[in-house]
Amino acid sequence: MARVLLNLPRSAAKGAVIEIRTLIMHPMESGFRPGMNGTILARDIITRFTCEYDGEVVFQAELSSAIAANPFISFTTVATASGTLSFTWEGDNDFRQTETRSLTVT
Amino acid sequence: MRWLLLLAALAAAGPRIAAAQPRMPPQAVAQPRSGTQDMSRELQAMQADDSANPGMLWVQEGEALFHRAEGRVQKACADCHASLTGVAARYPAWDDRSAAPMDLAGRIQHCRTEHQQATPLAREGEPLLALSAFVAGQSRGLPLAPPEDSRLAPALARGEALFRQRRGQLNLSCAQCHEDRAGLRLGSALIPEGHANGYPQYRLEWQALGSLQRRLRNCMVGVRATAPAFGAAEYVEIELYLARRGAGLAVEAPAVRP
Amino acid sequence: MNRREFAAGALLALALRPVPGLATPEDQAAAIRAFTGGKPLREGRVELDIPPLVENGNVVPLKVTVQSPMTAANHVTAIALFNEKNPQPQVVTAQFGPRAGRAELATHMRLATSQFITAVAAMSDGSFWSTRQEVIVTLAACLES
Amino acid sequence: MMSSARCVLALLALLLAPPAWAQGDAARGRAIVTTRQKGLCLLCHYGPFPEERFQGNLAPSLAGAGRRWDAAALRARITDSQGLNPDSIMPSYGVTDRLRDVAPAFRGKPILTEAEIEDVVAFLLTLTADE
Repeated sequence: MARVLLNLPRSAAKGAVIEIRTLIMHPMESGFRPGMNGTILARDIITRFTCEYDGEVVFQAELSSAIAANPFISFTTVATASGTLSFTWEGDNDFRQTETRSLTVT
Repeated sequence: MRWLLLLAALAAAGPRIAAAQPRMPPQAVAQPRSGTQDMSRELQAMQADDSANPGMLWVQEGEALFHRAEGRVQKACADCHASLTGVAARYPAWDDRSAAPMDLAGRIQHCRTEHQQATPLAREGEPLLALSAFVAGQSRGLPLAPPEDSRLAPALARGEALFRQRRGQLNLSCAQCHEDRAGLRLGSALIPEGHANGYPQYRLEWQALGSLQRRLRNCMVGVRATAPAFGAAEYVEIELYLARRGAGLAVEAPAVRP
Repeated sequence: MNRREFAAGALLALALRPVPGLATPEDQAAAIRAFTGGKPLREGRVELDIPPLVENGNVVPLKVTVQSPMTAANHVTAIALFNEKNPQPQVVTAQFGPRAGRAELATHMRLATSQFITAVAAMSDGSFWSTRQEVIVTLAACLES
Repeated sequence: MMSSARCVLALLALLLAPPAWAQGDAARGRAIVTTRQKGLCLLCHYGPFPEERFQGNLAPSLAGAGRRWDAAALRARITDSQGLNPDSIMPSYGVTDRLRDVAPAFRGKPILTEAEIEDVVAFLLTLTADE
C-alpha cells in the first residue's frame, strides 16, 4: 500500500466549502526517462484520481506524466451531510488504492 | 630582527602545540544562513505546509515503523522512546561501544540491531529514511546543538579537513563553493552555504527523500571524485563538522530543496 | 575559418544541444482544440498561479482558480492544463460540478524546460475561458549521476 | 614590456604549443565552451552567449578574452590554471596528475584533450569585443 496523506477537516458546517489536500507516495515514472542502461523506463503513473462523497463523484482528475512524483492534488467540496468521503487513485500496472474519511456536518 | 625570529619559532611550534591538546571545536559560521532563505517563495511555502511537503509522506511512514514491534525481542522503538524531541539536533554524537561518532541513522541502526535484535536496514533504504525523518521531524524548529564532547574533537578536525580537501577530476573542495562562494551562481543555481539543518530532505532533483550522506555523495560525483560507500566514517566526520558549522540554525527536517 | 563557417558551426552547436523529443506549441494547440471541440477560447475568468521562475522543473507547484458562482445553473464543468514543451501536451484534466463549491485545483507538475503553460476552463454554458503564464526553468548545475 | 612572470608563461605556452598543423577550430571550441557536460565553462564564467540563459558568476566574463590574452596565454591558463595560481578554482583542463580521489571513469584522463583545448583557444581568440 502506498503511503497517503489526507488533509481535510473532520467536521464542517452545512453548506461550507471545505478544502481537501492529498499526497500519495508514487514514482510517477514518466515513460520518457532513460534508465541506467540507457533504455527508456516503462511508464508507471497514476492516471486517475476520484473523490466520492457518499458514493457520488464530486471531483475527478485525469493525470499525465507531467504530474510530479508523489502527486499532490488539492480541491474543494461543499459539506452537504454527515457521511463518508472516499479517495481513489488508479494507474498503470493495476495500481488502485482507496482511502476513506468520515465528515461530520453540523 | 629578534622578534621576527621569535615569531618564526612560535609559528614552527604552533602545529605541535595544537596536536598536544584536543583541538578546540571550530567556530560555527558567524550567522549561518539556511538554504531555505535562498529558495523561491513557492518552495518555502511547500516546505512549510505539511499537507504539501512530500517529505511528510516519509515522516508518516516513519511514525508507523516507530510503533511496529521488530526483531527477536518484538519490541517497537516506541516501547523505549516516548518522545525524541531535540535528539536529532544533537547528532552526530559519540558512541561509547564503537568508540566513534555516530549519526542519527547510525544510532537508529544501532538500536535496531542491539535492542530490537533485528536485521539492519539498508542505508538510503526507504525504512531507514522514514524512521530518520520521523525522528528528525521531532526536532523541527529547535536549534542545531552539537554536543560539546572532547572525544569528538579528532573526528571533527578530520571532518573539517575533508570539507577543505580538493578532490576529483575538477579538483574542488566543499569549502571552495559552499564557504568561499556561497551566494554566487554556479550556472543558474545559487550556491547555498550548505548547512545540515534539513536532513533527511525532499530534494526535487531526487524526487524523493534522501540523507545528508546522499547529498555529500552528490557533490563528490559532481566534481568527478570517488565517493565512499554510505555509512562510511568519512561521511560521519563531515556531518560532524557541518553540524558544528551550522550550530544554532533551526532544524527543518524534512526540508524541501531544489 | 570565415564568418559563414563560424555561423554554421554556432547553429550546429545550437542544434546539438540536448533537447529530447519534446512536444511543440502546435501540439499544445491541438490538445487544447481537442478539449474545446474547436470552440473559441476566451481570455479571462481563469487565474493560473504558478511561479515565473523555478529552480527545478521536477516539482512545480501551481493553482488554477476560475471565477464562477458554482451553482447548478452556472458552474465550471472542467479545468484542464496544457504545456508546450514537455514530451506530451496534457498535464491534468479535472471534472467539476456544483458540489465542488469553488472551481479550484492545485497540484505539483513537471516542466522539461522553460515554456508557456495554459489553463482552460469549460463552463456549463458551453463556453471556454483560458489564461497562460510563462515559466522559466533554471537548470541544475550539478546532477547526481 | 614583458614581466618575468609573463616570460615564463610564454615559454610554458611555447612548450605546450601543439604542432602548427593542429590548428584549433573556433566553432567546435564554441560548442565545447557552451556545453555543460563538456567544457563546463559557463557554470562559472559568463559571456556573449545569448542562447545560454543561465551562466555562472564565479569567474570573470569571457568577453574580450581574445583581446586580453594571446593564444599562448589562453592555452596555458586552460591547460593548467592551478599551475599558474595554486588557489585558482579553475580546473587544470589538461592535467591528470596532482589530483586525488578521481572517479574511475575519469582517472588518468584530462577534462579536455589537447585538440579540444586548441579548439577552445581558437574560439576564445574570436571574443575580442568587450560586452
